[in-house]
Amino acid sequence: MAQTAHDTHAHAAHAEHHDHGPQSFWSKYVFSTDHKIIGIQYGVTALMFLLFGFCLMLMMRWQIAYPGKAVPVVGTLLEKLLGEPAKGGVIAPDLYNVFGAMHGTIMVFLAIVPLAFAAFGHYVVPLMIGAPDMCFPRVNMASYQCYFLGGVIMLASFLIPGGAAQGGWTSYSPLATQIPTDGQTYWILGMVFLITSSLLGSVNFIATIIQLRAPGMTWMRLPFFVWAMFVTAFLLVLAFPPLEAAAVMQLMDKVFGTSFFLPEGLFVGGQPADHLSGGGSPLLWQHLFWFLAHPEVYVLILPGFGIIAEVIANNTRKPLYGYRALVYSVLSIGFLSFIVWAHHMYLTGMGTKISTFFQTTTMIISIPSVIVLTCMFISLWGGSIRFNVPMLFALAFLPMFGIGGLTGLPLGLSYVVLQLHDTYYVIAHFHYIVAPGTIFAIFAGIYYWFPKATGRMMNATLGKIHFWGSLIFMNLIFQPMFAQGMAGMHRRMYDGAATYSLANGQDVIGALSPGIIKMNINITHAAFGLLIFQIPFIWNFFHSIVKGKKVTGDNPWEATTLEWQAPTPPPHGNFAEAPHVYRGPYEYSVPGAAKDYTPQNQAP
Amino acid sequence: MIQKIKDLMSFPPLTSLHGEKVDDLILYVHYLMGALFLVWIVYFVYVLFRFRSGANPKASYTGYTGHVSTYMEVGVAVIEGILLVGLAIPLWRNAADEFPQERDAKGALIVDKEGKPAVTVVRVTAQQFNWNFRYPGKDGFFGKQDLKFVSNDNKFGIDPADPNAKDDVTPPLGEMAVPVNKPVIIRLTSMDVIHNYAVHPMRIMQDAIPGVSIATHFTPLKEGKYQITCAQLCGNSHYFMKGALNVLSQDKYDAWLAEKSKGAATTLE
Amino acid sequence: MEIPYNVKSRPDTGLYNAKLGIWLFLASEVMLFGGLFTSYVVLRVNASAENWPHGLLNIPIGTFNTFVLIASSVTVVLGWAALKMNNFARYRKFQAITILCALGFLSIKSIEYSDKFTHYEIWFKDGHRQTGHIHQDGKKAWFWNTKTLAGAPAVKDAKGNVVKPASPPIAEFEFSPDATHYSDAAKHTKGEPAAAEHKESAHASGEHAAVKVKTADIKRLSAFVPAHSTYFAIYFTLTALHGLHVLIGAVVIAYIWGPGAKLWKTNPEQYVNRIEVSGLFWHFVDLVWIFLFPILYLL
Amino acid sequence: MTDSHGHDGHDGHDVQAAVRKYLFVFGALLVGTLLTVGMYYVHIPSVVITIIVALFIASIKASLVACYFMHLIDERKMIYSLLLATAFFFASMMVLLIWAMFDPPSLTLLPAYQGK
Ligand code: HEA
Ligand code: HEA
Ligand code: CUA
Ligand SMILES: [Cu+2]
Repeated sequence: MAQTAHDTHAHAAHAEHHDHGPQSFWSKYVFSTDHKIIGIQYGVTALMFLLFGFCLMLMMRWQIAYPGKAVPVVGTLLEKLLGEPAKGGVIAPDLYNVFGAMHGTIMVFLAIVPLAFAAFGHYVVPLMIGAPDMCFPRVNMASYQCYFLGGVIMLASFLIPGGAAQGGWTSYSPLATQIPTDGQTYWILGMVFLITSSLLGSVNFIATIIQLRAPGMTWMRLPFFVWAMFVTAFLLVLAFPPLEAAAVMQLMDKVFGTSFFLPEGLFVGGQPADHLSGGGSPLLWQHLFWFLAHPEVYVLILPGFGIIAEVIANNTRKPLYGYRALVYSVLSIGFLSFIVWAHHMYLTGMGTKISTFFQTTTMIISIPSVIVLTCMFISLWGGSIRFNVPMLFALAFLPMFGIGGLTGLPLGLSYVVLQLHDTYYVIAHFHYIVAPGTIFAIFAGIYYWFPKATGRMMNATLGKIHFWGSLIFMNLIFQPMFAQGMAGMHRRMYDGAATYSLANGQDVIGALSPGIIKMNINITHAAFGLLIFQIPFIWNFFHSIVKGKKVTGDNPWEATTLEWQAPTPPPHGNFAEAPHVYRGPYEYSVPGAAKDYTPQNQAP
Repeated sequence: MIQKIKDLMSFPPLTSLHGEKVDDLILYVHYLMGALFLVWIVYFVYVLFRFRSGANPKASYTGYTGHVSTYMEVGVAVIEGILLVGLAIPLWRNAADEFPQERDAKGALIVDKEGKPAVTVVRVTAQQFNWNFRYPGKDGFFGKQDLKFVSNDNKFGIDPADPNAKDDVTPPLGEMAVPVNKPVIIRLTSMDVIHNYAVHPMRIMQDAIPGVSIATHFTPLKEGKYQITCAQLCGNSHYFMKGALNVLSQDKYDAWLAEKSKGAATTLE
Repeated sequence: MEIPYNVKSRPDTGLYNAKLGIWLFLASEVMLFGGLFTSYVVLRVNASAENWPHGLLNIPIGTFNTFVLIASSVTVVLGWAALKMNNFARYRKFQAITILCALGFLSIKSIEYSDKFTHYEIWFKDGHRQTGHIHQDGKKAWFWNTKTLAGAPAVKDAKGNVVKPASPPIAEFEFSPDATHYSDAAKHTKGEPAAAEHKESAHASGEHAAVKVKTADIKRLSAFVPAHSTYFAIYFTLTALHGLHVLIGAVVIAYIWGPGAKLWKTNPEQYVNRIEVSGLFWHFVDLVWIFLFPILYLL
Repeated sequence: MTDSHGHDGHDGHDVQAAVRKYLFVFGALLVGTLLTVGMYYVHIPSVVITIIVALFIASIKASLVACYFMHLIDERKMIYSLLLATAFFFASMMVLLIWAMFDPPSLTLLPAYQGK
């Protein structure tokens, strides 16, 4: 109903912009209804959160490598800010759990999704389909504001007594409700805002893609990126609400003393909890959580696929291989992602029938992923490959996602999970997908669309330094984790699993060897290395906005899709005249054509 | 050879009967993954080299037109199907449904040649941040358990009226022992939050969830000391929640149990 | 450039933007309430008979409220039809009834709520349980629980001024029990969903005479608040969330009815669209209640 | 009445017919409600039947509201496919979740648990 109140005001808003009267800073950059500004707002905010999430992780990695030693450089600051839990600059176990839960939450909900989906989606999708804006510009603005508020709440929760949520990003009940601090309450409230935000955003995306395609832009002429966003938006619209329901119930458990997720006979803090009515089920939370969270992981990767497809098509100078197969694959990934969720729950006492169902769907869903990757790989054949910075990141994405995806296969088999559940193998599995995978896709996207948004290029040399440094250190961080996980080292270990190491008794069979424990230190060093190689990027990013080389035309990459046919940077309302589409999205190197690219809106 | 591969992949030592099959399945899947990865990466490097813009300034509009990729995709699907139907599902049935028999049809304990129970049954109740173990005692019966009896003096909710409870054995917190070469059934639950009982050399891992009791089983093959890892985040001392699993010869196990059962009845109430 | 299809339908999809938008939004609402309904089923199946109260809600009132909501749904659609016939005055009348119905629904709901907050269940130490009302100084006591009986120390602000005086422990209080207890009744009439209607009458008229209850005999005391039992937990969660939807819907409809009506003069087509879109939301709210009512009141 | 309620011209006659339909649906909804409540007071001996009948009536009422008040009956294909997808995901959530919660043989709910 929010739409009803807002959407149609757009008309008035436009009229106001038409006369190009001087706009105040506030209405232009803060309370803007222009999809491009909103995209940039999302992008910049989410990059900050990405950096913040990374910093949390660096402190955790320090603690894992050097348990009980004060965090260097920021130790005193931590103590000042957080007090007791960071006494003497040393991270206490509670604080470690705070950082862990918030690293996961921030990375997933405040950094990667807002970047890959919201930022690129808002900026690029309307341009790509030849629309003047999104369907509901006001709703769009509200979506960003909800995201921002959600972020503020999450950040604020660090500073309350006892700190932020400590139950992991999965927030399993009863643990999440039993920790006696308010962090979890803040987490839930923050999540409600974030859920609202993605709901508003994705309703808008879907409506825009269905309604505002330019004349001639048929479904099978949509750039693959738009398809990826379309499916992602559906995942968000339909999978998030059950988590919202679960969040409301957990909030009731936390605040009003109900027992949705708490069974009878529970002990709280070592005492029988007879103030609770009981009768709830801890497994219910897990089901509702994973019903969202599995589709959510595809939300993390599908926009990545989309970006990569654009960059690869552009830099091989040839059409994507198997466009239809790609489209049908993402559609089936989206569809199937709703019915595989319990593969995160194999060890919750699952019988043969259920586990058979979920193992089977999990194996089936890997097939469209294989198809997507295969199409991308084969697209390279016969191309004329330009190795510019976006392309380097896009190319690196392929094997990195490959490693992450392939290691999902063993995890999909319940019998294997007897050995690997909740170990660093799982951590490595999904980080290969989201870190050198999605983050690389995001970098590729930033380098690729930067000239459209700013009219300036980013520096290629710095970009290459950034690329090679990131690629090497990412692998140095995550590759050893497979070995650690296989050896039985578990995640969420405050002391880096020192408790379970051989050092505590030479005669213990299967204790973690010194070699495995030592990897902790190497990984941490690599993580700091990764940080150092982000500096060229951050500098490049800000410096190029003002000082970068100016682009000479609207289409510096000589691309075919519509966003490159708009003025640079596109004004409010996007296109000088409404585009008309005559052909598919990747008409590169068409035999007989004058140039090696034929824009979608070029009349035949 | 296989052992070499396992060492290379840092598998932990293997000391249980079914563990071999877990390892095999892990290895088979990794062979598939390795093969795929290798094929693709070789192709990838070759393509990047051959079709770099310097060497191939004019791209081909049609690109690749053969069918190898389709065969590969079908191949992957078939192999996954075989692994799933041939191994993963039957094995999981074995783990989740096919428990070793503890009693015969008449309800009498099945015993071995020496008259000792053929199957060891242990009840495990996890708590923040330790492990409680219970053994059924001489009669082989646990006392009835019901959450409605739970109170501060009766943390497991044992029915005080049940005579079977009297000889149950409760060793000290965090200490568990089982005889070697005999199937063990553990029944897991938790008092407060979700924990996870993991012993890697035995290749077992199972959530302990309050309100439900989940059973799992394994057969230890090697005497020695093992450690029980808590594999599910359960609070600020999760990392420290370690238990001891001692696999003993039958004689030593009997002695251990006898020693722990002294005064067993009093540890209850 | 103007955003197309804000007012007119796009020819190939046959929809205007807001209509597609609201349907997408409703799809997500289906999943939201779907998650809660699913939880309801799980919790219900999980629960033992004694822990799932029956018949504590007032069915006649609930039925009446159902009528109120259905009526409001009809007036929305009639109002819209009136506008289609260019009869603005008639639309105003119908929509006014809608808004009144919404307010009526919410008021009745809050009466029901307050009734629950002053209705108690006592778990005695000897195992038996009783429901009824607590009177204190001749007034109905609100929101008591086991902790209330222990009394509370005075609350002071930072400067040491007493904000709330200390309440002494309560050793004994006046309790007017209902005629039967829901779980006893369930045992008598094995398996029947009913057992309630004695209950209702008991509640309405035949309350037993007040008795004195000693705190020392009590294991647990709870009003019919969410913490009382999983049933009340889900009851309050579902109805409060639904109530919130009613409230938001009413505000939106009232806005379009009142200050938003200027649009009728400048862009009638768009105005009608708004009525349709807000109407779709309103019908959905009605639709949710159609399921909520039997599930919570009758089953 | 395709796309009806078309925003462009349509005669009052059409609308008049629609109004009659709405009133009819209104009546049906009232009857449905009364039936459900009535059934409750009649005390059908089987709980299962009560639940099935009550949910059946509720579904009928819901479809009446959706089809007529919300005009689903002459809505566009786009909306149908959206609702179909939603219905599918809702159903799979409900069915799979409940199945997963109550099938497992190795998982016993404790209160009913008998010691061996
Ligand atoms: C973007 C995120 C993302 C993606 C895409 C995936 C994809 C997959 N995931 Fe992953 N997963 C996570 C994020 C993701 N996952 C997260 C965050 C967790 C942990 C959550 C937590 O507990 O906190 C997790 C955990 C997780 C588990 C639970 C483990 C456990 O806790 O016990 C399982 C089990 O089935 C699983 C399986 C899979 C499978 C089968 C896929 C498949 O979709 C993968 C399909 C892809 C392929 C099969 C690759 C195909 C590629 C090629 C064939 C080409 C190869 C070429 C070269 C290498 C050059 N994942
Ligand atoms: C999308 C999700 C995402 C991403 C991107 C990451 C990124 C990283 N993660 Fe994390 N991680 C999770 C999601 C993610 N993680 C989740 C869900 C968990 C589980 C939590 C739980 O247990 O509950 C987890 C847990 C987790 C653990 C396990 C902790 C434990 O169990 O105790 C570890 C350990 O090393 C780790 C490490 C890292 C590292 C080194 C990175 C690095 O790859 C980070 C790389 C980051 C960058 C390279 C940042 C670059 C930023 C910029 C360049 C900013 C530029 C700014 C401007 C221009 C303004 N993560
Ligand atoms: Cu117990 Cu972790
Ligand atoms: Cu998953």
